[in-house]
Formats: sequence, C-alpha cells, structure tokens
Amino acid sequence: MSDQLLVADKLTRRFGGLSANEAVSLTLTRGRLHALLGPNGAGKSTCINMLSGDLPPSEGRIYYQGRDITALDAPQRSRVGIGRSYQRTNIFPGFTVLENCRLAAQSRHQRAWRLFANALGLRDTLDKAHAVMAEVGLEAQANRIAGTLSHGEQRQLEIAMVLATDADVLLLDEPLAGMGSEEASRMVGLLDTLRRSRAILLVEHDMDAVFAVADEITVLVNGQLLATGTPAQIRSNHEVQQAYLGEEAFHA
Amino acid sequence: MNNRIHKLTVALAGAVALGGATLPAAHAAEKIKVGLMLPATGTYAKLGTAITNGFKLYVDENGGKIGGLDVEYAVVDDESDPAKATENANKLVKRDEVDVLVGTVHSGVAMAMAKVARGTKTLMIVPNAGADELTGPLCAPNVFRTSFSNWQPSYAMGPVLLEKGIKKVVTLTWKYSAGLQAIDGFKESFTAGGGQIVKELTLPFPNTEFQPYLTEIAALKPDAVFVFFAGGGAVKLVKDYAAAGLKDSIPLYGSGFLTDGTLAAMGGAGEGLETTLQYADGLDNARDQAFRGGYAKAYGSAPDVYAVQGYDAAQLLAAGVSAVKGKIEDRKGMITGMEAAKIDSPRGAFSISAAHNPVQDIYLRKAQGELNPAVKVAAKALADPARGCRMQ
Amino acid sequence: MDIFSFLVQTLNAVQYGLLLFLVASGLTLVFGIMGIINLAHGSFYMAGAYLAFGLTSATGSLVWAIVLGVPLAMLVGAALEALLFVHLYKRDHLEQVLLTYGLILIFEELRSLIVGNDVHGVAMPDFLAGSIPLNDTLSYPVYRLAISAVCVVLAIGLYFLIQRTRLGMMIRAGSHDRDMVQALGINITVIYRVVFALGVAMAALAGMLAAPISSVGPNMGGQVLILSFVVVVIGGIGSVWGALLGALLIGFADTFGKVILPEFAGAMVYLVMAAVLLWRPEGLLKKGA
Amino acid sequence: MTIKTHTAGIAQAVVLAALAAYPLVGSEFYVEMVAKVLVLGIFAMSLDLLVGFTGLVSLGHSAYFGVAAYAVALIAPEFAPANLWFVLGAAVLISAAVALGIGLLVLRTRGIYFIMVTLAFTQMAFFLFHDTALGGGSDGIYLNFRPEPRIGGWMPFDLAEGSQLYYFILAVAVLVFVGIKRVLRSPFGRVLVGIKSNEHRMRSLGYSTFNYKLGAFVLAGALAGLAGVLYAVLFGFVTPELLSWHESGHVLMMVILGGMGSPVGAVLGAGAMVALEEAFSLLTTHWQLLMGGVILAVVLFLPGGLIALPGRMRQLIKSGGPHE
Repeated sequence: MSDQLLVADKLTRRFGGLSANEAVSLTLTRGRLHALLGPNGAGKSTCINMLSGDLPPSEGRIYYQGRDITALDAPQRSRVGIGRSYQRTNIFPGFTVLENCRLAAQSRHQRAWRLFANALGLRDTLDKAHAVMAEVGLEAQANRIAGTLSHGEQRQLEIAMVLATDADVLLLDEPLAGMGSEEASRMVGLLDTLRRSRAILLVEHDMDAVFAVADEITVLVNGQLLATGTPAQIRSNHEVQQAYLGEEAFHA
Repeated sequence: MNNRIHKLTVALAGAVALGGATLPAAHAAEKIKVGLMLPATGTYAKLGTAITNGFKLYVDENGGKIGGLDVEYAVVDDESDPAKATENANKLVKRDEVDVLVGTVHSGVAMAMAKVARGTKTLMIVPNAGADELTGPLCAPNVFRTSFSNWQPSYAMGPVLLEKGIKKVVTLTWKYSAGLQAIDGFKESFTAGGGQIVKELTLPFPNTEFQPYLTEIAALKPDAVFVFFAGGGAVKLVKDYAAAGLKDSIPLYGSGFLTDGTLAAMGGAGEGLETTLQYADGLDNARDQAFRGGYAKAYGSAPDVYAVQGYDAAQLLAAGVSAVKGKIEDRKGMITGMEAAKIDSPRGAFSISAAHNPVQDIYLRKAQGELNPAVKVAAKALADPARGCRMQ
Repeated sequence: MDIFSFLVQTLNAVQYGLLLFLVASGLTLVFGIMGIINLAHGSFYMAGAYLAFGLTSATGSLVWAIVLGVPLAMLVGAALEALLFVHLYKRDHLEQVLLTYGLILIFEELRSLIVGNDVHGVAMPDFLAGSIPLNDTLSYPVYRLAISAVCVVLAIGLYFLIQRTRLGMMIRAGSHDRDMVQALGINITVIYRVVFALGVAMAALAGMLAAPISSVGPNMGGQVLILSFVVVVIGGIGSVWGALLGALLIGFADTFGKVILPEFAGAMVYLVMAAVLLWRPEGLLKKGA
Repeated sequence: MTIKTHTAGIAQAVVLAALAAYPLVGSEFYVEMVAKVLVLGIFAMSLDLLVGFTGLVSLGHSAYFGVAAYAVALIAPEFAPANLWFVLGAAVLISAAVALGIGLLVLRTRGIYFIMVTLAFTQMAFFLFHDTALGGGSDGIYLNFRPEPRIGGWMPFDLAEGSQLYYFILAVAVLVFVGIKRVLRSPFGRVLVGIKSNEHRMRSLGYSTFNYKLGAFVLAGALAGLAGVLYAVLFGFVTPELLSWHESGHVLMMVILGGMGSPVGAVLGAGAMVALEEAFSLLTTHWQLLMGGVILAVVLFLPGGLIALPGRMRQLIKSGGPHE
C-alpha cells in the first residue's frame, strides 16, 4: 500500500522511570488528515517529536513508505519528506518572510559547495518560495521582517516553510493555537486543501476544528493509545467519553 | 638621518592611518636618541623599572650626557609579550628612529628585537635577556649584551658543588628556554667534573604547583638539587621546599635569580641558600659602593643586579660614543670601540667577548637576611662559549 | 613509583584539588545561579591575596586578616554587582566574557598603581607553621593540611546552605526559574546580590588562604582563573559537587601528569578537560540531572 | 535602500583608494602598521564568520593563526627564501586540517562549553610549541628570508621590498573581504546565518547543521591560517604566544569592537584596536586601564560595535537630540 506514508509501530519513550509514550502505533495515509487528541500531558508532543526525529524513541520503529527510518535524525527525516511545524512559533524572526521561505525551499537542493553562487539567484528555490507564500496567502508580506507579523500570520508562515520543503507528510503541532476565529477558519480551509496530496498529522486542542476536518482520530491518555477511529467512532466511543471528552461535550 | 615626528590620526570610519607632518630635526651629532624597550606592565615590570633606573643613573651622573652627547629617550612598554615584540621594536627603530635600542628582560622579546636590529643595522644593547642564542647562533656585529648568557651563572655552579663533594644532583626548572639553557650550563661543568645528573625535572611555565616534584625529589634522595627560577615562582619553590622539610636533608642550589629581590617575600625560608650570579651584595669595590650610594639617593631603594645591568648598558654605549668622539654616524667605529671597552662595572670590571657577551666573574653568594653577600668568586673571567656564533 | 611515593602523591593531588575547589566553587555558584560568566573571578582571588598581605602586615596575623577581609570582600562584591554586573543578566555569554575581560585589565592595572609590581610573601599563623614528618627526608606542611580541612568544611557548608536553608531554597528556585521566583514574591535582586558577594568572598578567601604558600604578585589571578574555569566546566556548570569532583580530577591529572608523563605535563589539564567534554558535553554532573 | 548601498560602495572605494595610496605618503613604520591592521583584519573577519554569522563563540581561534605562522617558519629553509605559493598553500592547508580535526570534536558541545573546549585545544597547541623543541621552544623561531613569489623562473613581485609586501597584503585582504561577502550571500552563507538565528529550525527544515558548522569552522580556520602566514612573512618572527588564549581574546575583542556580523566591522575593529593601543600607550604606561575602560564602555553602551555608531547617531538626530 504505497499510500501509507508513515507508520509508527509501538513507539515507546521513557524519561527516567516515567513512560511518556507507551507502545503508540499510528498510520498516516496520503489524502487523509489524522488528528491526535489528548489532555495536557498525554504525550502528544513526545509522540510528534519521535516522528519528526527531535527525540529518539526508546523502543519501537518508524517506517516511511516501507523503509525503516528510526535511526534517521531530524534533518534526514525532513529530507526524506517529513515536515513539521511547532506549537510555539518557530521561525527566523530577524529575516524577511521571503527569506524564511527561501531558506526552507533551499533545503531541498542545498548546493553547499557553491560558495560563490548568489543564493538569491537560484531560480528554482526562489520560485518555490514565492509559490508557497502564495499558497498560504502571505505573498503580500514577502518583504516584511517575520518577527513583525501578527501571530496568525506567523503561524501561516510556519506552514509555508514546511510546504517549501516539499514534505508529503506534515506533522502540525497546534497550528490553530492563539488564532482568531477568522484566521482559524482560513487555516482549516488551508488544511483541507493540503490534505489532498499529502498525509497530515494534526495535534490540536480546538475540538470543533478537529472533528470538522479530521478523517481519522487517535486519542492518547497518559502516554497510552486509548482509541483510533473515524470522528464518528471516536464520538461514540464510551472509553473516550469517560476518560477525556466528558458527557457534556457531546450533548452540547 | 632626519627625525620625523608623526602624528597618528585615525579615521575610524576607514581605519586608515595617515602620515602626518614632517619637521626638520635638530642637528643629529649633538645628541643621541636611545630607545628603551622594557616591560612597564606585567610580570617583569619591576625588572624593567630597575634597568631603566640604572641606565638613567649613569646618564644623570654624567650631566645628562652619554659620551658627551645629550640623551633623548624614546620609551616603549614591551609587556614581555613576544607576539607584539617585532612591532614594538619597529616603533622605536622606524617610527622614533632611535640610534640605539636598549632591551629587554624577556628572552623571546629580545630575540624579536635582535631580528629587527639585524634587519635595520640598528645598534642594540641587551641589559638582561639571557638567551644563549643572542650571542650564539644569532650573534651580530651590532648586537651587544651587558648582562649574562643563561649558560654563564649556572656553569659556574658545577665546580662549586663538586668541591663540596656532591656527586648526584636532581635539576628542576620551568620548561622554557631560559630554564633549560641554565640547566644545560650547569650540567656541562658538573658532569665534566665527574658529577651525575640523576634526573632533570621540568614543570610547565608558569605553573607553580611544586608538591609532586618535591615528593619525587624526596624519593630520589640526591646529594643536592639545582634549580633555575625567578620572581614569584622562586619564592614559592623555596618556601615549599623548606616546608617539605627537604632544605636540611637535600641542600638546594640555584642560579642567582632564585634569591635576587625575592628573599623578603620568602620570609626566612631562603636563609643560607647558595647561588651563583655575576653580581652580589657587599662587594669589596669602591665602584660598587659609589653606585649603590648614588642609586639609593636617586631612587630611594637599594639597586639590584638588573639595575647594574642597565647602568652598564649606558657605560658600554658611552664607550662606543667616546670612541668616535660623538660622531655616531660612524657605526663601525662605535662597534669597534664597544668591543674594545673595559667596563668598570659595579659588579667588577668586565670586557666584551668576540660574540659581544660580558667576560665576567661569577660570584658564589650565600643568602643572609634580605641580602646575597658574596662568599667567593666561583668562576674568574668566565666567557660564554658562544656556540654557533659566526660574526660576519 | 613505590607505594609510599604513590600515597604522598595522592595526598598532593587531593590537597591541590581541594585548593582548586575553593576558588572554583564561587565561580560555579555565580555561574549556575546568576548565569554570569565572570572572567574577573581570578582578579578577586588576586585581590584576596593582596588583602591578606596588607592586612597581615597591619594586624600582625593572617587570622585577623581573614576575619576582616572576608566581610570587606563581600561588601566589594555587593557593590560591584549593584554597579556593573546588574547590567549583564540580560546579555549573552559573549558580552559577559568581554566585559569581565575588560575588568581583568582594569583590576591588574589598579593593582600595579596601588601596590606596585613587587612579589610579596605572607607569613602563616605560628600555630600552623609546623610540618609533619612522613619519613626521614619528607614532611608535610601542617598549613596545607589545614587548608584542605577548611576546603572540606566549606564544601559541607555550601551543601547545607543550598540544600537546607531558606536562602538556599531561594537560590535553588532562582537558578531554575527566575520568573516564577519573582511571582512568588521573592526578591531576586537581593538574592543575586548576596550570591555574587558570596562568590567574590569565596574567591578572596581562597586568595587569602593560598597567600602564605604561594607568592603574592602580578598576574597571579590569570593562572587560577583558567584552572577554575576548567574545573567548573568539567564538573558541570552550576553544580557544587561537580566542581568538587572536577577539582579533584584536575588535582590528580596535574599531579600524576607531572610525575608519569612529564613531557605532556603542560597540556595534561586541557587534555583531561577536552576528553571529559567530548565524553559528556555538559560536564560530569550536569545541573538538574 | 539603493542610496544606502550606493554610499556604502563609494565609501568602500574611497577607503580602498586611501589604503592603496598610503605607502606613497606614509613612513615605513606606519605602512607596516597598516599592513598589520590588514593582517589582523583578515584574522578578525575569519573569526567573525564563526561568531558573527554562525553564532559560534570560539575562544581558540589563535590556534589556526599560530599553527600557520609556525608552518611557514618551519617549512622555509633556514638559509634561503622559500617559494611563497608553496608555503602559503601548505600552511593554509595545515590550518584547515587542524581546524577540521578540532572542529569534529568541539562542535559536539554548545554555548559556554564550546567556548571552553575551543580554549582547551588552543592551550594544547600552545604547549605543543612552547614545551617542545619543534619550533624553537618558548623563545620562538625566525623566518630569516621573506618567501619569494616565484612561478617557474619568473618573479612577479618581491616581498623583500616593504611597499610590495604591503600591496600584496592589501590585495589578499581585499580578496578575502570580497570572498567572504560572496560566501555570505551564497546558499552556504545563508544557511550559516540561519543557524545563528535558529539552529533547531534549520535542522527540522532538513539541514544537517553539524556539517555546515564544520564547514564554517574549517573555512574560518583556513582564513585565520592565511592571516598567520602573512603575519609570519611581515614580521619574520614566530612565537608560541601567537597561539595563546590571550590572542584569541584579543581578536574576539576586535570583532566586537567593530561590530560583529559584518566584514567591514571586523576590519574596522582591528584598526580601532591597534590605533587605541597605540594612542593609549603613548599617553601612559598604565594604558591597559584605559583599554579596559573602552572595552567596558563598548559592551555597556555600544552593543553593536563601531559599525552601529552612524545608525545610532542618525537615530539621535532624528529624535531631535537628547535635549528634547
């Protein structure tokens, strides 16, 4: 099944004696958006960090298109095609929006040895940067310093940078955090478009957004996988209701 | 040669230094311009001051003149930093256009100065730095020394120890050229007379944690220990040596710098130490007594060996200037005059060897209170072997 | 090396290590709690030694010199913190390095201006002046053993101060999360001033204690500075126990390096440091771990 | 923006013209001093590549400078001039190789630990030359003849002649300046600046930052080596102190004084440092007191260095001066 892009097989991560993730398995498929839910401290960040290579798992394996990539570090995974955004905005605040995107695009074709080439003269990279800015709607802000953008725009930039790396697996850590409702709905629209050609893992608190956009949901509690299924299955799952969602949320 | 006065204007925007106005100077033959390149800061600052004082004392005694010429000074603080030495020497030679370069304490810095002096044919007098090379492989017609070679004082110690019946010696010094050369000098005369060097201990400069070496010395149990140290390191070694109880069982000997200007700080631990050097306290000569009186009057303190070396640098220069009757453009004549000079030094008269190093008596001294009175002459008119010197 | 020599060398190593710990502990405290790299720490050591020299000459005893000198050093430390170091908290390491490097130059020149360039000695108190014979040739100075004892007492004292006292609690809190401590209503300004004064006083105390067995002279702070940095970094920045461990390690490396590998004695300390950091890039006892 | 680049271009041309014309008017000593400033400028630019652009604060940069200087003195025959191109190439390669070896190890550490490990390696190199007879021990070693830039039988210029040496150094400095500028706008250079800004993000974007940092470290080491070669040729005397951590601190100071993150700033810093030392030492023997004061003042009141001075003044004027 070539559409199964990323497979996590029983990932476990321990910190000292504590297990932050215990045998968590999930599958990301092209064309589908997979949401990761769970209360604070459930181990969502640990999980996404293991997938992106920021944190090595204590046990378990990760496969990308059937290839074992457990041993690859973060840059290598990015180059394979796994891109991620961060919960706390993680951009280059002193650079222009264009340069943020351009640096991201350059990572696909790094040309480190061309010491005397002009980076701004590399057409493919520059075109890519403009393309992703257009895709997320930041084209008009290209020459602004990234640190001066509004919070919502910085979240958009973060997504644009991931897109510029041509990733076909997107690991998005709370992209809606701190956004106004208008910005948020635009972002949800964007996610909807992005999903068509990629596999997306979405960690998000905004329940309405998750249930609106997700194809599949995994619920983590105390580092353990509680349930996986379609939004409808999760909604009706009794354990999930007990442990996490609470009765009220459903009948509201 | 005209003197130029340069003002350094620094345009910070471009970091461009622009040359300034040129002023016609006074007639050259009336005065001699002396470049003093000595440490005014750092570990050797005190030595630099003593040498300067000694030099100026001679000039002042002669009515502000050297060999009949008025003296003008140009002074540079060399910080005892070899990394800046060439540039500092150039300041005096090329910027201030001095007639003679006097300096310095640190051997590495003196080597750099000698390089500049050789390149520019400037007359140079070394008032302290003992590097054997300066009057050895690197000797030059225009480079003189009024102090010593590292080899000299310690070479004189070999026979002294043999005479006392000492056969087995451990040596200890910092691992730097001055120390190693001094040890070599001692080793040469000591082993030639049948003595044996049990072990040569060295510690990294300027480390002063002596305890491991003292333990090793105690285990080796030699007849005596010979060391080369100066300044703060000398103070610490002597105190540690005494505190380890070694002073009474294994006598300590050293090159004279061990106890010069350091006895007060040793606080009694240095009492009775025997060392060899080209100068001593309480020498029975009128020249020395006059010098000491004059120095004390001028600077309010007793002179040390460094002051003597500075004083003699001025004397040697005076001999050169007198030989050409003030016509210092006659470099060759000056050099001949200096080579022939018999310097009436407070340390006792000395002459200049073919390699331009003093041929001098080395005294055996025994520390008493804060003084190093002479016991006897350990080596009469000792000349450095000047190995590798080929004077062009 | 026979067993006797080995034991004595071990004693040398421990004794030297403890002395290094004394200097380094103040550095690691300031480092770990305030996040300040203080290159001028060696200058405080030098100031302590000169203070010992001056006060011993004036009062006639090193004991009095220490009794008077330590509070004086604390005052100076507090003043320096209030005037200068307070501006450094928000700066990066690079600027701290530079500013305190500038301070070294200033302190060294002030020393030269005020007390000159002579080398001085300081007499040790009479009751500690003796030596204990180890065998027929070698004896061990009582004063060195006394210093070791003081260092051990100080290490224990520091442990209690940090682990068991209210000030220590505040210090530990401050080192972990400044904002939280502020929120709890603890006055961080005061804590920092006290910690810095303490660090200065400890460096000065080290200088005063070392004065009788070393020589008091120009540039004496420079060597100690680099060594204490090595100790702090090996131990793990901010960890008092790490500093103790690092100091002992350096004591052993230096002592046995000189005996066993004299050719590499100069580089030995740095070799050990490089090796430790390549093995554990954040020091032996990383803080909080 | 364009006007600004324009004035900067004019300013650079004027400075270059002034530097080129200087030997015609300046005395030998000051020509040599400006040559030294240029050498130190190259040295400072190489360090700025690490400190100002990649965010790696090295307190051991003098190792590469000193190793190359020693290489020149040791490779050159004692009684004859060496071939300039050969010693230059060999010495720079040696520095680069040393930087590669050390870089592989030290780049595993970060922050203050990085500062300290770089210092440790410099100290080791220092003791290597200070404690062994390899390069004349603690007294140092002479380079008796300036190398000859011979290509076959042809000698395009003669370094034994002071002004020709000056122009050679000036040419190298300009080449390094232009070269670094170009490297900084290359894909490689942009990555370095990205690493300084946010290394974590660079990694998650797919850059193996270790390799880039190592590349920068080696490049900086090679350029420091180039400066070391010029230093040895200019002064003809090489001493262990060139490798001491004080020299590392000295060049770091130049970078900060001028304003890090700018090749112009690095050269400016080298010039200002030499000029200040010269001016202060003429004033008093306690000149280090003044030097310390300047360092304090720069860190406290001029965090951007000299290069930021015009901007700050402009701001002051715009805001109507301090009295309003």
